[in-house]
Amino acid sequence: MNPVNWILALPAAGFLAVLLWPGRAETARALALAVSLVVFVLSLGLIPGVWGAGASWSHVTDLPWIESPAIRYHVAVDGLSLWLVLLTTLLTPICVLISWRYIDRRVKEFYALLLLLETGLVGVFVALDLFLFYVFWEVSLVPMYFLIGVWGHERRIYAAVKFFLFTMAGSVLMLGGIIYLYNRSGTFDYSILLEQINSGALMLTPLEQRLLFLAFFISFAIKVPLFPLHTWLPDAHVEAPSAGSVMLASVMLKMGTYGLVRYSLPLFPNAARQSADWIVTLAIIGIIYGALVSMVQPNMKKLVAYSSVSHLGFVVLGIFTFTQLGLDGAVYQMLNHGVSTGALFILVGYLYERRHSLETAAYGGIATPAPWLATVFLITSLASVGLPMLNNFVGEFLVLQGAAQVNFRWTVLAATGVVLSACYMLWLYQKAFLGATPEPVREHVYDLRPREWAGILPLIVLMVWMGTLTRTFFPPISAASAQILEQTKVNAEFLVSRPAAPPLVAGVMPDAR
Amino acid sequence: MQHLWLIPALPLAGFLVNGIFGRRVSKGVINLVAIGSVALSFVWVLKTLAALGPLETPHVERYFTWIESGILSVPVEFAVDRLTAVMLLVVTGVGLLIHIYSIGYMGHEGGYHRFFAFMNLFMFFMLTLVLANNYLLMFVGWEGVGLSSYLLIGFYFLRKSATTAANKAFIVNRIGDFGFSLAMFLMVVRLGGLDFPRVFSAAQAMPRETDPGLLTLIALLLFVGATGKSAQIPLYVWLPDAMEGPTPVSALIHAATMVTAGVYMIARSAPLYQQAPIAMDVVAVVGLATAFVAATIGLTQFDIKKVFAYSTVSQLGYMMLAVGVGAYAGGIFHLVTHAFFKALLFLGAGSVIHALAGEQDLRKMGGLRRKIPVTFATLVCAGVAIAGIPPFSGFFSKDEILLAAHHHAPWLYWVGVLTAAMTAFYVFRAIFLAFFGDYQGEHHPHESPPSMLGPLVVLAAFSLAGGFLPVSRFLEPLFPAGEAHHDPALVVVSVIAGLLGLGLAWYLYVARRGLADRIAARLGALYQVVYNKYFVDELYNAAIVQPVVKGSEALLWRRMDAGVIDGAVNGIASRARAIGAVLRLMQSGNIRSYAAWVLMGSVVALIALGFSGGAR
Amino acid sequence: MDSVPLSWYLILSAVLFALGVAGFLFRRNLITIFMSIELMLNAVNLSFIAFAYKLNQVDGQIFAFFVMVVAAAEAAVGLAIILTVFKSRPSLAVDEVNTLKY
Amino acid sequence: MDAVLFLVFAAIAVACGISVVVQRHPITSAISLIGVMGALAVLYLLLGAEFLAAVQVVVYAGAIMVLFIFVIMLLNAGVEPPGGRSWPVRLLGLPMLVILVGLLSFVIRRVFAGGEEVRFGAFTKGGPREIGRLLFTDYLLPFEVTSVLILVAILGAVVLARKEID
Repeated sequence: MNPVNWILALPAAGFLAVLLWPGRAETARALALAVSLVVFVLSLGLIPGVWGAGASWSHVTDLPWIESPAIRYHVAVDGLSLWLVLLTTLLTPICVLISWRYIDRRVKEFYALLLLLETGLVGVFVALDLFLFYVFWEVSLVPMYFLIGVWGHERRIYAAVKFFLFTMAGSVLMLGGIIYLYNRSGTFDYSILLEQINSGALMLTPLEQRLLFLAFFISFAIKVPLFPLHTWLPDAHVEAPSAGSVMLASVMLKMGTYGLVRYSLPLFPNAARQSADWIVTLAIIGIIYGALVSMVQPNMKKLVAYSSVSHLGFVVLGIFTFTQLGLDGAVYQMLNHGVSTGALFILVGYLYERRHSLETAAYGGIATPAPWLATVFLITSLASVGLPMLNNFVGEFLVLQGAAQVNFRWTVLAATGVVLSACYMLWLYQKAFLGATPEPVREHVYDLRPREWAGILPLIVLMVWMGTLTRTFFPPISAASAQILEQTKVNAEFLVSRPAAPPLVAGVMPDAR
Repeated sequence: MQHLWLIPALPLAGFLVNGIFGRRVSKGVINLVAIGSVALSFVWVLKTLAALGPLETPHVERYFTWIESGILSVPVEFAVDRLTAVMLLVVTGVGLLIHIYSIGYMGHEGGYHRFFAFMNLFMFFMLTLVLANNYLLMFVGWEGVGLSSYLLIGFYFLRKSATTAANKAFIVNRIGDFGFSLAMFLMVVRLGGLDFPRVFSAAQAMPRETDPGLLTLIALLLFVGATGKSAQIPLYVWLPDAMEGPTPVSALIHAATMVTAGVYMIARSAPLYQQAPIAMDVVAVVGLATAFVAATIGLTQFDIKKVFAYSTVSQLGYMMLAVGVGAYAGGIFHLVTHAFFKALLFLGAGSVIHALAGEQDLRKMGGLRRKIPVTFATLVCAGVAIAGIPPFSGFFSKDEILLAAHHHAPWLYWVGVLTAAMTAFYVFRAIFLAFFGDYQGEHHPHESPPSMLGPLVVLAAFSLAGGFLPVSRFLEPLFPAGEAHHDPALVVVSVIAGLLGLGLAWYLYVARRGLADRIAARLGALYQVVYNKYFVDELYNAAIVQPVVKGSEALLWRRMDAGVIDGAVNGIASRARAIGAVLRLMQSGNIRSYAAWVLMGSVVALIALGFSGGAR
Repeated sequence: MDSVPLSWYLILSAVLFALGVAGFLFRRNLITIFMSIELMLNAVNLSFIAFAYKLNQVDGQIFAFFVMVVAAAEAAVGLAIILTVFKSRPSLAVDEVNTLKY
Repeated sequence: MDAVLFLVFAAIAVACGISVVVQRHPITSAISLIGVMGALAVLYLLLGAEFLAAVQVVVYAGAIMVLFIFVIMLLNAGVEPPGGRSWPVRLLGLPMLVILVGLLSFVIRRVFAGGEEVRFGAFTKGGPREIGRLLFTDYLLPFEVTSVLILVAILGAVVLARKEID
């Protein structure tokens, strides 16, 4: 049977099992770990299929779900979603591990929700029916709301509500867009929609396209989050428990960028191209702004959160260059950000477990009592600032290269973010890890324990792997993004009769588009 | 297949072994791994070069594709040509000597394994930089040496000054790398790739740019990278601070190898620069300005390592001047001799510091020549080499540069000669202050162990005789031919300048002690400005760092993020609340109120149904 | 007077339903409110059975049957909830039950 | 005869229904509700729903209402305390209720103006046999699902009502 279905069903079943299984917290942890590990192993099985399938879908299941309106359970994987699914299934067991001691109350519920979150997130990436996509989108929202609201820190209710309201505000618009599309086309199915657009069966007027694009875009942009819709993110991160932050930063934010690539570009190609200029502007502002604000954060989690704003700005920039390089880089950067920022949040969580503070000022000289912790943090920071041979470099390089193909000024501006990222990460590292060790730190901070190693080591390995042997990952991504680019072009040709989109930038390279 | 990959891979393996297991094994094992890996790497370089013969064409080895996407394909590809061969020998050779030296120097320090692991990591990245056959792979080494430099400057991480200096080095280098990466982006888009042969042939296919154009832009952006790495104006500020690291680090990274990477890169990109004469002029002028300014600062410093650090900046400026005026071979030649004598200067200084248990202030030394004679002798060798006294190594390389500069524009030559005089002066000033006169310190000085003296002696030999190495002739075929020009008069002038500097140092610091202080007092404000390094650090801090940090904090975070954006969101929310006052009242949490609303809703629905004819 | 118009049954159903609604609205005692709900369910059942008669099909009755089953389940859970609410608050007044978490 | 029966029991049902709503004490309300259910059982019978009439008496009036009374006794629920009503109820409650009844009656009168007559004995399919057959053929799945529902309800009730262990 199609492994995708198992990957969706098992965590959901695990959710029920963990919730209902009698017994103590230990059982819940073990069960959650077992389920998530099995899911991860299963998800590895997706790789050969996707590699073999090239740009087409693999592991397809297409069943009718609701007859009227025609909603189908249509799931499949391609190069775009493959690695995101794997990232999700990899991070879930890691989140189980890092919460082992961190979560000490309502343990069962915590792990159950974590598994439910996994289902929701994987579902978002594999759904090919717009309605199903929306369902999973919302399903993933609920567990995260509870993870923040129940297991968070002092201002958790505020943060959870802010998170929920921001995201909901966006997704309502998207739902409206989805329903409007259904009314126009009679289907929720993504591939049928594409066919209709290609064949001309579905002709959206420019105004319609623009409004629909906007509806989808705002929803995705909030999730990304794109400047200036990002203010929910620092609050949510600061208040969320460690595992919540990891899932939020590593996977949930990718829902937004994934949505942009999967839906906004191919479904509304003209509107997307027309809007590229101001979206890129926002992305670049986000890159610089996020980095600058990161620089002055006294709170470690806030710092990492703002750095996420900066990093995801690169992803959005890459997407809206409409170049193979940019799109490849953007997709790769999604994964990179998931790995390195996830690792950063894990490490900050480790620190919090020791010292019960997120303020940088509460730390100092950690390298003396905990050299390995310091080493791992340094590697992660370096990955995050885009050092070559570590993962982020590849993504950022490709994105900037893609931008350079379109408009060199974009590259110049965005590349300053790379410089600034070194500032804030190294300053943080200096303040927290180097220097003399104050007494409280010496007392509380111990080096990594085996369980903690198990949580962080896979990510460290991935950072190096993704930075050096990129060919392990790239072929499916390139195939998928080439397909999507092609899609936007096909539409552009088809819609020639409409007033053509003005050239985005003067001096575009001939081979750029 | 020569398995070039082994050259960097061996130190990498050393790094991994020492980094992971170093804490648990004895110093002997650490030494074996660290020095053994570098020695093997050196041997492998020798073996490879022997096997490859005269290297008339580059030897290229391709391993795997690193990045491939769209129009871009970057392989991991190593190449050896004559330039690389020279660099390989310098890096592994000097590197090996400094590793051996470190056994003695670092013997009493904590974090022994960490030190050697980082040193090996540096070797790995430096060799990658040198071997790379495309700009991106070079960039890997480029950033990687920056990382190792960061790690090693911050080696004494308990000291805030050390970690701050490390951060400064990394961030300033990042600014340079910013330029480098922009250059790469332009290359991919306009020149079709990053492989050296491809870029160069594309560049040569374009017309020579007498007005600023694409190639000039690329060349200048690359030069921004070089100013960061090779400590040129305006990004030289990190190098003097980098002396916070252990002295062998200063010798290896901040004198002999890493900082010369910028010179190597420009020499490597010679075909590109050759097409962009304006960029070359910029390189030459910036290089000369750096040489001059750093030399003036070097005149006044009292920290022995700071003196040599500014000397390094100054000498790097010389090399830049060389490549800027087209004397690439000369620049590389100076790079090689500089690697010998500057490494020797630093190692000698390290030996002095070691002898005095950590004292670095020249004013607290003096009269050491009898107490640590070997160190003294070797430092004098280094001094005569850097001062350009014939027939020692510095004379040959510096002369080549100055002659080329004169051929380009005479004023470059005259400033260069003045700088050479200053160089001789401040180096010997340091030597005289440390070794002559009476001892001013409290510690009992002792000569360093043989593991330290051995490398000193070897380097001293090379400093003295290195000028006879045929580096320039070996490299000549690689570079666009410059006309041979030899003017004995100019040579004599520069030698006299060097001797004058030396003599002045003797006069002021040995013959008439105390005169120097009076002169300094007479010069007053000017002396203070120079002594404080022209207040450049303070200027950068006030003009760039503080505004950015303060602005980010006050304006962006507090005002923009918390004020405007959240304010706007809250504003929308409160307006919605005002509009929806009635709706809000509905949400009272009172079940019966809800029921009443439901009731009203159903009535309305019924009526609507009636009107719409649903109920007929 | 052998037969009754069907509409009478339906109107009776509507009246009973309205009474249930009134009880729900105007009473403050949780249990009484609950009983009002039962009253409404009964009223609806009457409608179902009346329609079953009209359409001459048993399906309506089946539906009423299911409503009863659900009502039974609802009564069990609902009363249990009332018990727990009472445990945490000394009163059954519905107006005071306005936060889920107490 | 049918009409008489209907009117009598309808009157009982309405009277008891009013009593449910207006009685101050919950126990009286509960007993009134039993009255409503009994009267409805008779009306079901008139409509030919023999089986349901029996179920109504046994399950509803018997089991469920006993549960109610049990809980009332258990909680010792007394006369409800006087308290303010919420403003929507005060404002909307009565008028809307009147409109609702009026509307419903109006609609019913309109739709069933033709007047289908209900005659006792005209509907013969309401016996246990027919209902049973349908339940176990066409409605098997919902039927089974309800059993699960009841099981869950039992579990829920037990979980909610048990004493806190921890």
